[in-house]
Amino acid sequence: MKETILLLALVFFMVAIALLLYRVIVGPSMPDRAIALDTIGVNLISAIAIVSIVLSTKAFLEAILILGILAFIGTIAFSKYIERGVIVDRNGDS
Amino acid sequence: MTIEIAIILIPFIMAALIPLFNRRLQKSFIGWVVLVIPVSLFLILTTYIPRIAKGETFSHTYWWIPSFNINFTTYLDGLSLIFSLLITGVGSLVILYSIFYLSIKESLHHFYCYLLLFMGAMLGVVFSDNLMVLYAFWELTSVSSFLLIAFWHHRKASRAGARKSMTITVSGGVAMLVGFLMLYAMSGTLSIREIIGNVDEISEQTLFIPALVLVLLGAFTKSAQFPFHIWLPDAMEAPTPVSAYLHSATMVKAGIYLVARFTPVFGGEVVWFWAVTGVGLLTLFWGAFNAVRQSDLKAILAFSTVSQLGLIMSLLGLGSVAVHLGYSTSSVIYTQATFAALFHLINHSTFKGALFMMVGIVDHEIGTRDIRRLGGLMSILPFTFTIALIGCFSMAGLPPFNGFLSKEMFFAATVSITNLDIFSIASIGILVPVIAWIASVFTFIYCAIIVSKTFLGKIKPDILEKNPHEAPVGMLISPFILIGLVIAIFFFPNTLGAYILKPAMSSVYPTFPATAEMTPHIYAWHGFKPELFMTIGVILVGLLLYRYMKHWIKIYRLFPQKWTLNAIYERVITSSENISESITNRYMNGNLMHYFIYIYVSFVVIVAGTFLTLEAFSWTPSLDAPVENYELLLVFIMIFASCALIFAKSRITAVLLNGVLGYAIAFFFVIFRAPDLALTQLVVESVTTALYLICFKYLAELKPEKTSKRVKLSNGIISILVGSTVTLIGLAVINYEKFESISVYFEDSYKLAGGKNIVNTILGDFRAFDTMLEVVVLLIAGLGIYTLIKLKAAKKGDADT
Amino acid sequence: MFAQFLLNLFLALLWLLLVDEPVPQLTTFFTGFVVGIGILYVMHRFFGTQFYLRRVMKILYLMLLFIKELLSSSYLVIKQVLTPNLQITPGIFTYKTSLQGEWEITALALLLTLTPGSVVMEVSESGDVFYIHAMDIEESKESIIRSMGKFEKAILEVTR
Amino acid sequence: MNNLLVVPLIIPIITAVLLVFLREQIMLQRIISFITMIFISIISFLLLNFVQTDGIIRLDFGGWIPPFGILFVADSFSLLLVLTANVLTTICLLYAFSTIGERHEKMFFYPFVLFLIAGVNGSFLTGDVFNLFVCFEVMLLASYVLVALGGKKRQLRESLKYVIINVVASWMFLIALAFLYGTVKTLNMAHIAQRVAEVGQDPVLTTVAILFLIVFSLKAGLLLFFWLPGSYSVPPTVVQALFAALLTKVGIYALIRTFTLMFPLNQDVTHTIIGVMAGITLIAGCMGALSGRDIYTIATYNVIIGVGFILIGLAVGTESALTGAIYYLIHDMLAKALLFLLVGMMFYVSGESVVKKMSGLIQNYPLFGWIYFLVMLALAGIPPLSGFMGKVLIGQGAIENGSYVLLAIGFASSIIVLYSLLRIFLASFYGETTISYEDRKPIPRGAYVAFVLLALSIVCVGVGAESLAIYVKDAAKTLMNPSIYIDAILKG
Amino acid sequence: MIAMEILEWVAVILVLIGSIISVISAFGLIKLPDVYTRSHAATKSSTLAVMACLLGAFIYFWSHDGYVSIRLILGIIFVFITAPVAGHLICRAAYRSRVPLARNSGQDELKSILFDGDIAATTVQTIEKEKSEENQ
Amino acid sequence: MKINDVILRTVVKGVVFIILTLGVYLFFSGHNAPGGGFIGGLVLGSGIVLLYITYDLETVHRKMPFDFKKVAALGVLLATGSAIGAIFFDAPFLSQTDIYYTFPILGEKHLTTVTIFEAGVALTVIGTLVTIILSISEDE
Amino acid sequence: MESLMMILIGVLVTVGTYLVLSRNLIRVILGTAVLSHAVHLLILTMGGLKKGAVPLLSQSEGPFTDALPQALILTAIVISFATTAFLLVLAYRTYKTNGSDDLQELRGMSDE
Ligand code: NA
Ligand code: NA
Repeated sequence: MKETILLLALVFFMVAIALLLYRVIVGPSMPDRAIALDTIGVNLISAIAIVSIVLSTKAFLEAILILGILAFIGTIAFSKYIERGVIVDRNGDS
Repeated sequence: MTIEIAIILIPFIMAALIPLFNRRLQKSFIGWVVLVIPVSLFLILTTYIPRIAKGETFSHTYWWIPSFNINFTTYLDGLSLIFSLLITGVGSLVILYSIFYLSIKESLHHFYCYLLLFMGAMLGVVFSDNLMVLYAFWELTSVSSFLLIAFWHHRKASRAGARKSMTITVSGGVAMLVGFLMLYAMSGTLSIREIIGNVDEISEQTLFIPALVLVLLGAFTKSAQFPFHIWLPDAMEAPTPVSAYLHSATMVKAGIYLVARFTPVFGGEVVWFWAVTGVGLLTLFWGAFNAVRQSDLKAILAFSTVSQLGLIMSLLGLGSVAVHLGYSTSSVIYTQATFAALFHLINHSTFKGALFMMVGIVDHEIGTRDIRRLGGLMSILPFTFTIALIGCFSMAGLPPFNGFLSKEMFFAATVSITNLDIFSIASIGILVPVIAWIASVFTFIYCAIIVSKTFLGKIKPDILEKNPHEAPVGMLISPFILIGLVIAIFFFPNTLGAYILKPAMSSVYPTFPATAEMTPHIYAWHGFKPELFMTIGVILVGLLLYRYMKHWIKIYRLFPQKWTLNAIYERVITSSENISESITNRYMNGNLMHYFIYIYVSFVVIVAGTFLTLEAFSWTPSLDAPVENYELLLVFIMIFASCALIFAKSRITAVLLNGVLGYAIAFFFVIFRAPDLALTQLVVESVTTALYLICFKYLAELKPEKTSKRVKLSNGIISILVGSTVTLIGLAVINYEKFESISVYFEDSYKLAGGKNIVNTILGDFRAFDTMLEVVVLLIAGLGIYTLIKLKAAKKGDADT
Repeated sequence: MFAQFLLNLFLALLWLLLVDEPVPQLTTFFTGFVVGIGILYVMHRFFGTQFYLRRVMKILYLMLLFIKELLSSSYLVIKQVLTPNLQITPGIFTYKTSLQGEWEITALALLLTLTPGSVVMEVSESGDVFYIHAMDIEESKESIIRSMGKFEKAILEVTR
Repeated sequence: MNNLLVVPLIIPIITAVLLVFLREQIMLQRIISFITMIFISIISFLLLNFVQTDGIIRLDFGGWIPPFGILFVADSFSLLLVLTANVLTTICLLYAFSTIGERHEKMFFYPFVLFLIAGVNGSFLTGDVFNLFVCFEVMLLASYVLVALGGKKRQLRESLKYVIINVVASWMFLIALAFLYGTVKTLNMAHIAQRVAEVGQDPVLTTVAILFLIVFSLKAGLLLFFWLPGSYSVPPTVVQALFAALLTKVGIYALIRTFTLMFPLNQDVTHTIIGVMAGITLIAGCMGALSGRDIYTIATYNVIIGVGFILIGLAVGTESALTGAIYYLIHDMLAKALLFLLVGMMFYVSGESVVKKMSGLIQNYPLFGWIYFLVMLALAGIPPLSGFMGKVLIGQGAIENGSYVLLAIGFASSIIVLYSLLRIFLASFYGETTISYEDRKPIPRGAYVAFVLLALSIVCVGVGAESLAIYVKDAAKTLMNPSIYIDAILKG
Repeated sequence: MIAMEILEWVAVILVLIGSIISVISAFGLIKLPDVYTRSHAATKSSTLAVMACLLGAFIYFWSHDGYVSIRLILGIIFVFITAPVAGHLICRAAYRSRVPLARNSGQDELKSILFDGDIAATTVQTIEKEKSEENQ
Repeated sequence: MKINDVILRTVVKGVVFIILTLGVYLFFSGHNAPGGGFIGGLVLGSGIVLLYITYDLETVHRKMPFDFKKVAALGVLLATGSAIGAIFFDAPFLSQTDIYYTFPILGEKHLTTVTIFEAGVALTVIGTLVTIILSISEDE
Repeated sequence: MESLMMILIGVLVTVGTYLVLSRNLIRVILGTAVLSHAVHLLILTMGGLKKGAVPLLSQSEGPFTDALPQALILTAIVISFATTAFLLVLAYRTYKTNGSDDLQELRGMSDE
């Protein structure tokens, strides 16, 4: 029963990801896509957590943290790209 | 070190020394130094004559590549002796002649170096018993000939002639090499003598005829037989001494040598008979026929050489009948053709050598070789005229010169062959004497042309202006020695026969008893035989035709310029270059898409082709692990995302979709219990995406693909085929469970390597070497990117090569 | 403030040494820490500053505030998403804060962003003016500004 | 002693890394890299001789016994190639010293060359397929950098194609590896061979083998050579020479290993396909060489012809054919390196690459011209130069095996080789020169030293074929009898 | 025992709630009119969803294995801190790259400050960029 | 109006510590749990890259004045050096050894040469990652 | 599951190949990225899926899922990253010097 619910939750997350994928593809603006990708990352975090429960393993908990970090870095990078076209500035003046 | 090997090596050593001492040697002196070599070699070789006449042979082996049976085995017998005497004898005369012929301003060290190189190579050819060594020297003669033809390489014609001769003779050489290899495959030996010893076993094998044909190709190209003769006239761009030496007396006779040498092997074959005889006769005719229309003296001599080589070749063909018939008193008669061939070989070298030197003198003194601009030189160049007269008479087959003797024997041989009832000679054999006779008529005509157009008639005024005079004595010595031989041989032919020709005959017919009368007595007069009438006919018809040449010369115009062999050769070369170029440029067009199409199509055709042909496909889905719903959903998400990637119109969308794929794969790594992978994939995917974004600053936005629908469709089909190939093979492979994986071993990682993370233990210990190298890969990439960005093309004067 | 924490750590370490186990245990250290807390609470007035755990309590409170905001704003978003015919008027308005220093401003901005219906879009160069996007500017602007005061106070409690 | 086996890989890597720290000291970089190459050449020679006395040597990295760990395996075949590769790289370095220029030298040129040679040596020596992939990548990454080194317009363009195609090729390699692992569940070459022999190379395994054929063909330039002409004509000369000498040879090595050791059991299918591919490669290469109007095109298509010719040896597959293939490999490495060095020098002195626009070079550079002439003859297989022995043995094998079509194409190709190179010689070296001896652009001494050394090696390999024979024969024997290799790895 | 069972159920329910919130917020990203309003959905509800899930996982491992996962706690904190930053940055980027507000938007106090001075200089450029990047 | 990155920079200052700590943790935990030199290096590298993104080349370079090319090279030296070390003990190339050693305060620890090897890996990854990002960002 | 993965891999390969066959440089590079995704999955699938526990001895007694493919993929991922990074830089350098990212225009016939 618990496992069924967990699997159901996974299905929900997949549905959410699918919806977000739609947003990634359709846009219309770049920030829309960036938000959607960020949210996909965040949803994957949840999905990994659930899989960890289902598989009853602690092996993926680092992945959760790392994915959090990466989604964050990614979003920063994207927003900088959208805003300035550059990700790493040459100097502080820009 | 025996003398034979020394004979081969000395010219090479000298050739190597010349460039070294070039600066120390006075230019006027160099020729004389070089002259010492052939003269002394010739003298040494003459000491062999008596012993070889007694039937002795000399053989020595020096190891070269014994692992593959390739060794220097020198073999000196009657046949080699004839040729080696010619090589050194004519060589001496030619070098002597060159000393006076070539100006001191020429790069003489090159000239003599090449000449010595050639001499050594040629001696190597005739002394080698080992097929591979023979081949080596054979090609070296082509190379040195190339260098000599291109001696005046600033002239375009020299370069063209050199290229043609090299291409044709080397091609023939390659064919010959294949023939040799086939002989080796059949006989298991590379020694010519051993092959001759095992002929019976070899001749039954399927490769025998191919080997025969291939060896003949080598001989025909080298000896300028029809239709390969076209290189020889162009080779006349070489300095005249070279023409005299290589392209009439020696190198072109290497093919003759080869045919003679291999007569004991292949001689019994009908293919051999007809090929050698037929091609010889055709060449004989074609050369003589074409010589008549030439206006350059050297060209006339070139075609004449072609023709004479054909004559010798056809004689060898006729003589091979004796091998087929085997020894009997009645068959011995047919060996006389071979005898005549060897005899004419020597005769030809004498008179043709003299004639070339004569042309050299004319060219040297008058400044032209064009018979249309020459005439009446008899009074200015009386000695030269003598040379020309005697040489031409001999060539035309008139007494009292050696050419008469061999020409008569030739006619005799052609006539006697018609009596045979093998090889379908009975039906077409009559053609042999007919063609021989017609060719001789033309020979007579061009001989007449040489003499009369150059020396008789009135002197052209523009020649007189130059105030020409007779050549220096030095230049006359060599041709006069040769002319002397022309006459001497006529009077003492049997000395030559007994000491030189007879031992050579037993080389060609090793199975025939030496006592047999294979060395017929040569008579200048032997009664009213058909050959005499043929000769008389030649002279009468020849004179007549020469007299009325204006009337029939038009027949040459029947051969359109477009279809001459030369034109065809040029056209084949040019068109193969052009076709190659257009084909190559069509597919090697620099378009990466096309390259990928070729690659993928090959991939599909070869891999899927094999896979399906071998019926390797199998699929048992029941063995699969179960699929959860969310996994199915994820698969759909990935398929959707990847398809969307194709249609993405903006690069950011595309990169994001790629990121989605990467993240989804990381999630699959989670599902499939691969934590390290998941971690790495996540980080790498993000970093890669960041890299894309960073690089996008310098790249353009995606534009819609401008490819046509058709291209898109075909690309799509190719892609689907590639994808399905991978899938189908994969389905077959996942059920392939014949072996246990070696990774079971790694499950003891804690005990073995002290790590509990198996994957990491593999990376850090079991397969640490991979990891070490992959770190190197990373470093290279990092440094490489740095280099790529920092090292930009210099603006101008970039000296890097 | 920080000195108090260090002292606490020192006390815990002292405790560890005093107990003198063959192998030092983490639990012993914790015990020492708790003992230290007690001693410090008694003594904190001698330092002339607040008891440092009080600050910790404030931080906890701030975090709870964060979570509460998160829950309520999520509720609002979900409600709006699930409302069939959504009638909202988004917009951008400014807010000038009295907070200073990067940590304070950041904390406020984050809190604001978690507040129902608002996202901080820009901070002025001087750092004291926020440009806030509101999901439904007519309805929530006032409530947002009202809760801002509350947040500022909570943050100040922690930082000063 | 077994640890010596890793020297040809690890020493160049370590040196390369050290040179990164010595970026500004160019003289020091030259000396160190040169000494390194000499050193590993000597080591490879010693190893080659050890193999003759002790048989196949192996080095199990980390002491993990095969098939579980990665190992280096040295038999005569691999060591001959390692030795040749190292020697010619040493000589090419001499050329580089005087030609490559300070700009490149400061941009880690020597480290990249050392990385390249490390990858090449690793590829020759490894006994593990996945490690082969990794070694390939080391080599490829270094080659990616080297091919683009300089950043000229055309160079970058061609490098890009080269890199992309190789990325896809590496992808195919991984696909093949995946299927290989999916079937035989092991990565050790000897173990693979053993397992394949156990089940008799069934259709699935043959398919996998064919996949490897495609993969290595892409690397070797067998049929799938499209990447080659463009990319081989753009980098600095010395890099071209190294590419021509090394890169395709590694692919050829891999092909020979794969189809003599791992998948030798279904030759009807595999060797027929290889034969067809080799034939087409030769024809295409010949057409390319004939079509070429500039020296680079002609030279690069000659590389393709060489590839086709060597692989005839594999397709034929008899012992003499393989012996010939090995001889020819050694020859081709040396001669192609020299050819590209010469061609690059022609461009340097004349500023032209179109054959017809050059003339009379031999008058100003006689030695240069004659060395070109020599290498031309060697490439055409004229005895007694290096190309002869291989050509003869491959021909012999083809006759033994009845592969007459391949024989004909192969031998005809040597005529085209001669013809195409002769065209350069006649048009560019011969003829009138417009530049006086005084005005000529001097050829650096280092370049001459490299030319002469390579020319000497060509002559020595040809004339001294016998002294190589024991090694080559041993190599071919091992290739013909995979059990020697397998036993050396898995038993003991 | 029962306590553990209950805790596990709590965990599972938390996960389920998280997943439902996630779907709803994803739906919000589809439905809401402009990027700014969508960012509300992303930064708030999604964060809540993930926090619920992680908390669920934390509770599960705690009750099931007696394992207190610092990593999960760190993960929760991390998401919690970074989500609003991400929302802020993206909105700012969107606005500065001139992604328009929804049509029915009310006041816009930022516009005048941000774009008044350099409108002539930057607008054309940015609009072109927009066109090329977002013509989907 | 100039962009005010105060929020981002403040948060990143805190977050980078978490990332770097995690990176070090992953590096050390590799032998028994997911992690290792690669991932550790990647995470550490990502942390540094995050700094570059948040600040700018000059600022970060002032505060971390390393030549990352040399860091990468050093990493390779370390990895190959640890591999070559075995040769001097007459063991096959790349042989790893490990010991259990009791430290005064830290207690018994598992020390292996693999750690040196992995440190090399990690340094290379960091060095390369940053070199790549820097080189591209510095391009004109 | 394996069959499903094979189908997914097939689709990814198809998409990757199609992209590699594009004229646009970025699409081609993305194509190689998709291809490498596919092959990583393929290697994993070839080791068998869900056949055992996470290959950590500290977490389970076994049987473990096949660890070797995981190690191989890790190596492959890193190499593919290195290559992709280089390729990207090469691509933009080419674009900047040649002024085109269209491979058909980069054929290189006109300027020689
Ligand atoms: Na790759
Ligand atoms: Na990737």
